[in-house]
Amino acid sequence: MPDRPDPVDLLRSMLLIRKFEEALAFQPDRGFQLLSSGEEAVAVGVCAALDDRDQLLSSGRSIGPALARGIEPHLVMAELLGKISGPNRGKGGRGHLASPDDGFFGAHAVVGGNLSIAAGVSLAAQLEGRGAVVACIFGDGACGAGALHETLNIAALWKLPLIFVCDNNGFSISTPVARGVAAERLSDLAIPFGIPRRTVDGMDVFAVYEAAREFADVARRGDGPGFLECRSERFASHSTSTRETRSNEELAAARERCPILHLGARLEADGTLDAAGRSALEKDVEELVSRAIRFSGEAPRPSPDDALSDVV
Amino acid sequence: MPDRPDPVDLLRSMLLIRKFEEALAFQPDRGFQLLSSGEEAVAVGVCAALDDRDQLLSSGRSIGPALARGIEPHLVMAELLGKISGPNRGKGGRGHLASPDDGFFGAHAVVGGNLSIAAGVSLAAQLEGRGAVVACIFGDGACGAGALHETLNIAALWKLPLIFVCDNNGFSISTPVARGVAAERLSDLAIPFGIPRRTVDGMDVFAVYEAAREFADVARRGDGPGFLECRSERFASHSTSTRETRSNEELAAARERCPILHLGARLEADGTLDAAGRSALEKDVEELVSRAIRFSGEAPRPSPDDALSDVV
Amino acid sequence: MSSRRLFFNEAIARALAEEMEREDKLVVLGQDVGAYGGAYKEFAGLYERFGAQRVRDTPVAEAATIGIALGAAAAGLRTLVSITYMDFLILGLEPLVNYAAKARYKTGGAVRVPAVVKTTAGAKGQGVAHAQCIESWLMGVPGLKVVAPSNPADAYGLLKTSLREEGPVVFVDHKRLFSTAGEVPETNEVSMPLGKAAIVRPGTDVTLAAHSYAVRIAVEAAERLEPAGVSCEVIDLRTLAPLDVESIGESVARTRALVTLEEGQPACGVGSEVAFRVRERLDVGIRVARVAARPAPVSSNAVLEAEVLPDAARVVETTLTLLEGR
Amino acid sequence: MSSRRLFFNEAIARALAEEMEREDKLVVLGQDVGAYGGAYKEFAGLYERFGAQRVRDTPVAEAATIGIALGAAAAGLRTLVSITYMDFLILGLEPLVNYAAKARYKTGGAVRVPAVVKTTAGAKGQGVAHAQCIESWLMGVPGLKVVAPSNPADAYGLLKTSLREEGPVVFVDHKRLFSTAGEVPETNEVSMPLGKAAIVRPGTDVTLAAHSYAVRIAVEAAERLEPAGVSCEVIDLRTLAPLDVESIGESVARTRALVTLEEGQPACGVGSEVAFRVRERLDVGIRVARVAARPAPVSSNAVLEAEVLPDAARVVETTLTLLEGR
Ligand SMILES: Cc1ncc(C[n+]2csc(CCOP(=O)(O)OP(=O)(O)O)c2C)c(N)n1
Ligand SMILES: Cc1ncc(C[n+]2csc(CCOP(=O)(O)OP(=O)(O)O)c2C)c(N)n1
Ligand SMILES: [Mg+2]
Ligand SMILES: [Mg+2]
Repeated sequence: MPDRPDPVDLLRSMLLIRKFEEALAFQPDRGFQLLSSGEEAVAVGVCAALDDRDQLLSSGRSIGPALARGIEPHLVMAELLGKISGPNRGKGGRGHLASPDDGFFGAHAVVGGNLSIAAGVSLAAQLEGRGAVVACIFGDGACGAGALHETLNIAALWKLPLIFVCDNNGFSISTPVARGVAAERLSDLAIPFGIPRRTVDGMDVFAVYEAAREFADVARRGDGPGFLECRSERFASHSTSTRETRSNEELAAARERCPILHLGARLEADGTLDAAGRSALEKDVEELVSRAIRFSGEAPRPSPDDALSDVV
Repeated sequence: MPDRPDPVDLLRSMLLIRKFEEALAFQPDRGFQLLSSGEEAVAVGVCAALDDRDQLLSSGRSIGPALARGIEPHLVMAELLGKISGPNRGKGGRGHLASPDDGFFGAHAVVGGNLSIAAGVSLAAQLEGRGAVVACIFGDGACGAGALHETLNIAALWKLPLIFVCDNNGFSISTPVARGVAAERLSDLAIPFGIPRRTVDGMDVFAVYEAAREFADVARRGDGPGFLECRSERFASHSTSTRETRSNEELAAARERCPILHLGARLEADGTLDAAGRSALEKDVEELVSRAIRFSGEAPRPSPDDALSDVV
Repeated sequence: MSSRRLFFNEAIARALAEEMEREDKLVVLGQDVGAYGGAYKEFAGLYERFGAQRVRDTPVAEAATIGIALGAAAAGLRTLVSITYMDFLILGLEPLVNYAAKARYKTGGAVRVPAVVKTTAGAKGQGVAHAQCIESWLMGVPGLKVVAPSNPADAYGLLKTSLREEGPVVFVDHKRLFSTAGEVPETNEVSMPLGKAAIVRPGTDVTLAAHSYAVRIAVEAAERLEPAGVSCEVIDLRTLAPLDVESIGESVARTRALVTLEEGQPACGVGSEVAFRVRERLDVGIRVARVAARPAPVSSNAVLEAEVLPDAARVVETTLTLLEGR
Repeated sequence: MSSRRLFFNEAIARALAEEMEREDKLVVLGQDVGAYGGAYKEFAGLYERFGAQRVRDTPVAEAATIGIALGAAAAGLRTLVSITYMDFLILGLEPLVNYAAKARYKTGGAVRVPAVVKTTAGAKGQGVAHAQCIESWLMGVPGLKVVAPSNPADAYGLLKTSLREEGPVVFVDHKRLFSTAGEVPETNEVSMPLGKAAIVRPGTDVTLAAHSYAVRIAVEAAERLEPAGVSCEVIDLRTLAPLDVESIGESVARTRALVTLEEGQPACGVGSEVAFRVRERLDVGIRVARVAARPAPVSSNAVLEAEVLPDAARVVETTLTLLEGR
């Protein structure tokens, strides 16, 4: 792992998530989806701090994390659209997408449900002793759940190599975080357990990366877990079938903070990526997305017989 | 409620618990019991801060709390021994003893299980608006449970009139608190939620009373919950049928801290209670205990038919 | 009696509004039940009308939320707590099963818990952890009542009754029911007791017993079987605990054949219980079959979901096989 | 094969010790499983032998403890997690039911969870929340295996097999069994497959089907019925999922009568499932009855506990009534 990730790679990764989700939204049979648009910097920043040994787990808002971790977009798309060529043969879908071989141990659609599982994965890593770490992305909503407390406590007691990544997008469906969690900063939840903590701008991919990297280094050294709160914005309603509860002004203000916009502008300003480079990048990404759409469009659905396989 | 409880009353209350449990231990059919000996000051100190409107809930270690709250000893004894004259007709026993009319809403033998129930009772009190508060006694073991986190959070969000009383006797069965909870002070668990907290000597009934009183006043004013950790000692093994895991030296050191011994000595030293007064007090208490044994000995067991009553 | 056409979710909101109007002590708690009006708008209008004290959004903390609702009810309020999906009820079963179901018993009558736990069962494209029907678990918990209506009128009537019970009731609705419509009587009266099944379609050859959304499937199957010369009596269980074995038994005593239908798993399911109880009651031989989910999780994948869930075609087939050589 | 007399708890400890010796990746987690050796000494000696890394005391946090055990197993370890009483398993059902049971399915085979959740069911004077038998809930969860031995040899054999399974197994023991003794073969081999019931007492007039501690009650009832001229075949189910319907069916095909017995509640219980499956299989009429707990919580009160729990007397009475006018 390079000491500092290439900013153009980070931009590309975020752009991929954005364009992937835009394309997904146009698919007629896309079903029930939770989109990561607006929150790309969280997944991309965290994944930039992970290496091949490591594992990532996410909540049901899994598209950004899965792509950021490097699962091929056409495979992700196939899974989301219920095709047999997905990594889970179309059985998992968005809520349960998993590809452990790619370092994405999986999404779990139960809020807070991924926390103790992630701690278990990190226990296996700890006992294996190869210095692998596990990152678990969960929402602000999950911070109300007892699973967080139990897992923080055990992770601290056992010094598990686990990074708690709270993607605080400000809402649990319609409930603003201030009415869902009494803590002023969600990273304060780590205080009682003596777990090191950071709250960063979740729209700044470098801020996320640096904090995640710091905690990854700590965990790899055997010094236990870290808690990283990333303050982000969700650009769409909770899910593709949920009513939006924010006003147009609120939405516009959220979109102002777009991580892609900001990183793009910065890279243009400092000369890292000129207009030509940028449009090449966009084309690359669009090509990947078109391929994903094509591939998943052609891929077969499972047959009814598959309904009874891999049960026990 | 007087502004400061009579120290002799506190001593009497603690003595009652101790002698009651000593007598209970001699009952042949006493069954499976969790004793409060050593931890009397926690229950007695907390109850001194409660008034008639208030409710107390306890863990399965309920004998001290129930007696401290003022349920008649003969009724408690009858319940513990499975007699129909107990407040729960002998159905609840030690693990589920309850007498809401006496302000003892009940014990709950599931570790951490009483927390959210207590919060519910405090929500009812809050909406009723008569200034009642609820205290919930739980062990250090319960501090590992997610129920605590969820309840602390909601209690803080809703400013519930609830006192979280952690009776930290240092162990959950065989597991020392340091291996059960990563927090250095258990009251630190309140920090993230902005809940005021105190850690006091749980062997000093006044220290407990004063802190409980402070939190009760806060809660009564509508300013929400408090978290009180009382550091105590359990004098016996976890239950009457559990193997002791401490060495004789450890046990002797624990018993050195006896809250009754200390308060007794103090009251003798400052002239509040001379030898004659003390022996009168002991006689009183012994009389109550003998009466409890007599009453419960004569009281009938339920009949088999009672097994199917009060189900739905 | 005059009636009005309402959607299932409207029937729930109306029942709640009327009961909250009548009983000041009734408080509603749950995720997004406030201004948002609930995942299926089944709480629409309550927050505006009764305010934030009585219609309370909760954090994502099913266990404590249920515990708080139960504790508050035990202490003198009445509460309805909404658990968005039955899969998440699993998180809060501890206080429901270990405290509320046993509170009256273990206190010798000193404490009662007049609370309703409302939750939504069933699959509709959301995947393995947003699809389960585990109402059969609750049927074996002494102290709990379990209600599972199939239509707006019953949702209205049974919810009102549930909200006046003295002990805990689990009210199970279904994702696919909220947008179904039906006539609901224009009355504020409570006249629908728990524990009464309903014959929703009379017939003579076989009794189909179902609850919740599966009743609609049973009716569809009955309609398809009619041209084949099979007359089905469809019984809507409505309440699973107490179970109206008498009504089902009477029907089966006439038809001599029983097909149970449920969306949940067959093993230790509602159907096995209904079948056992009915057979225990009748002293004649009867034919029995059960239809339920196939033994697999319910994927979000449309092909797999459809294959695992029971449908009218399977009911038809099972019924025809059962009656073969009658 | 030579054998040795062991107590049930010793049989568990021995199976675990042997499997931990054989498989470095096997880790044990639970409250007081370390130096203390478990509530019933069923983990005695493991901590001393395998150390604190592999025999881990956990906080009172059933949900996360189970989740961690499952996650660790999913990621390459093998785990056994101890949940002191089945009543507390309710707190940790979420990861078991929503994650582990579905992991293989939902990942299309990419993830498997070779974990054993060991827990103790049954009543023995500890009251309403330390007494429950809810194994029937788990029988309806696709993806779970459920094992419930009745004697030391089976505890040993089935635990060893469970520890080598590729998916999650719930291993249910019973408070009253730990101090019972029996011969256990002196072999390190695994030769007891899941899904095989055992005839523990042959007979001709009626089949008594039970699992766990209830098998002992069934045998006692059979002994009492013998002088009355009733020959009982007692079948020990041993595994509840998969259920060995074939063996039970064969027995009932001979005896033409089935009495199921379990300590849990009857509604949607093990017995109703066994009865349904057996009847489905046989094309002759059979007599069936079930014996289970009476429909009430199980109090710590000795009188009430005894009244609610099934015993040999009730099995005898039920069997005689069933066979009346044979
Ligand atoms: C235990 C549980 N309760 C409720 C839900 C329904 N639910 C799905 S997503 C969601 C919002 C969670 O909010 P947050 O954790 O902030 O994640 P976000 O959706 O904002 O990414 C809820 C409540 C669930 N999936 N699991
Ligand atoms: C949820 C749950 N898990 C486990 C138990 C078993 N158990 C009974 S008491 C106890 C010890 C709890 O320790 P603590 O909370 O410190 O209370 P103490 O016994 O020290 O008073 C345990 C683990 C239980 N009753 N409930
Ligand atoms: Mg959020
Ligand atoms: Mg303790």
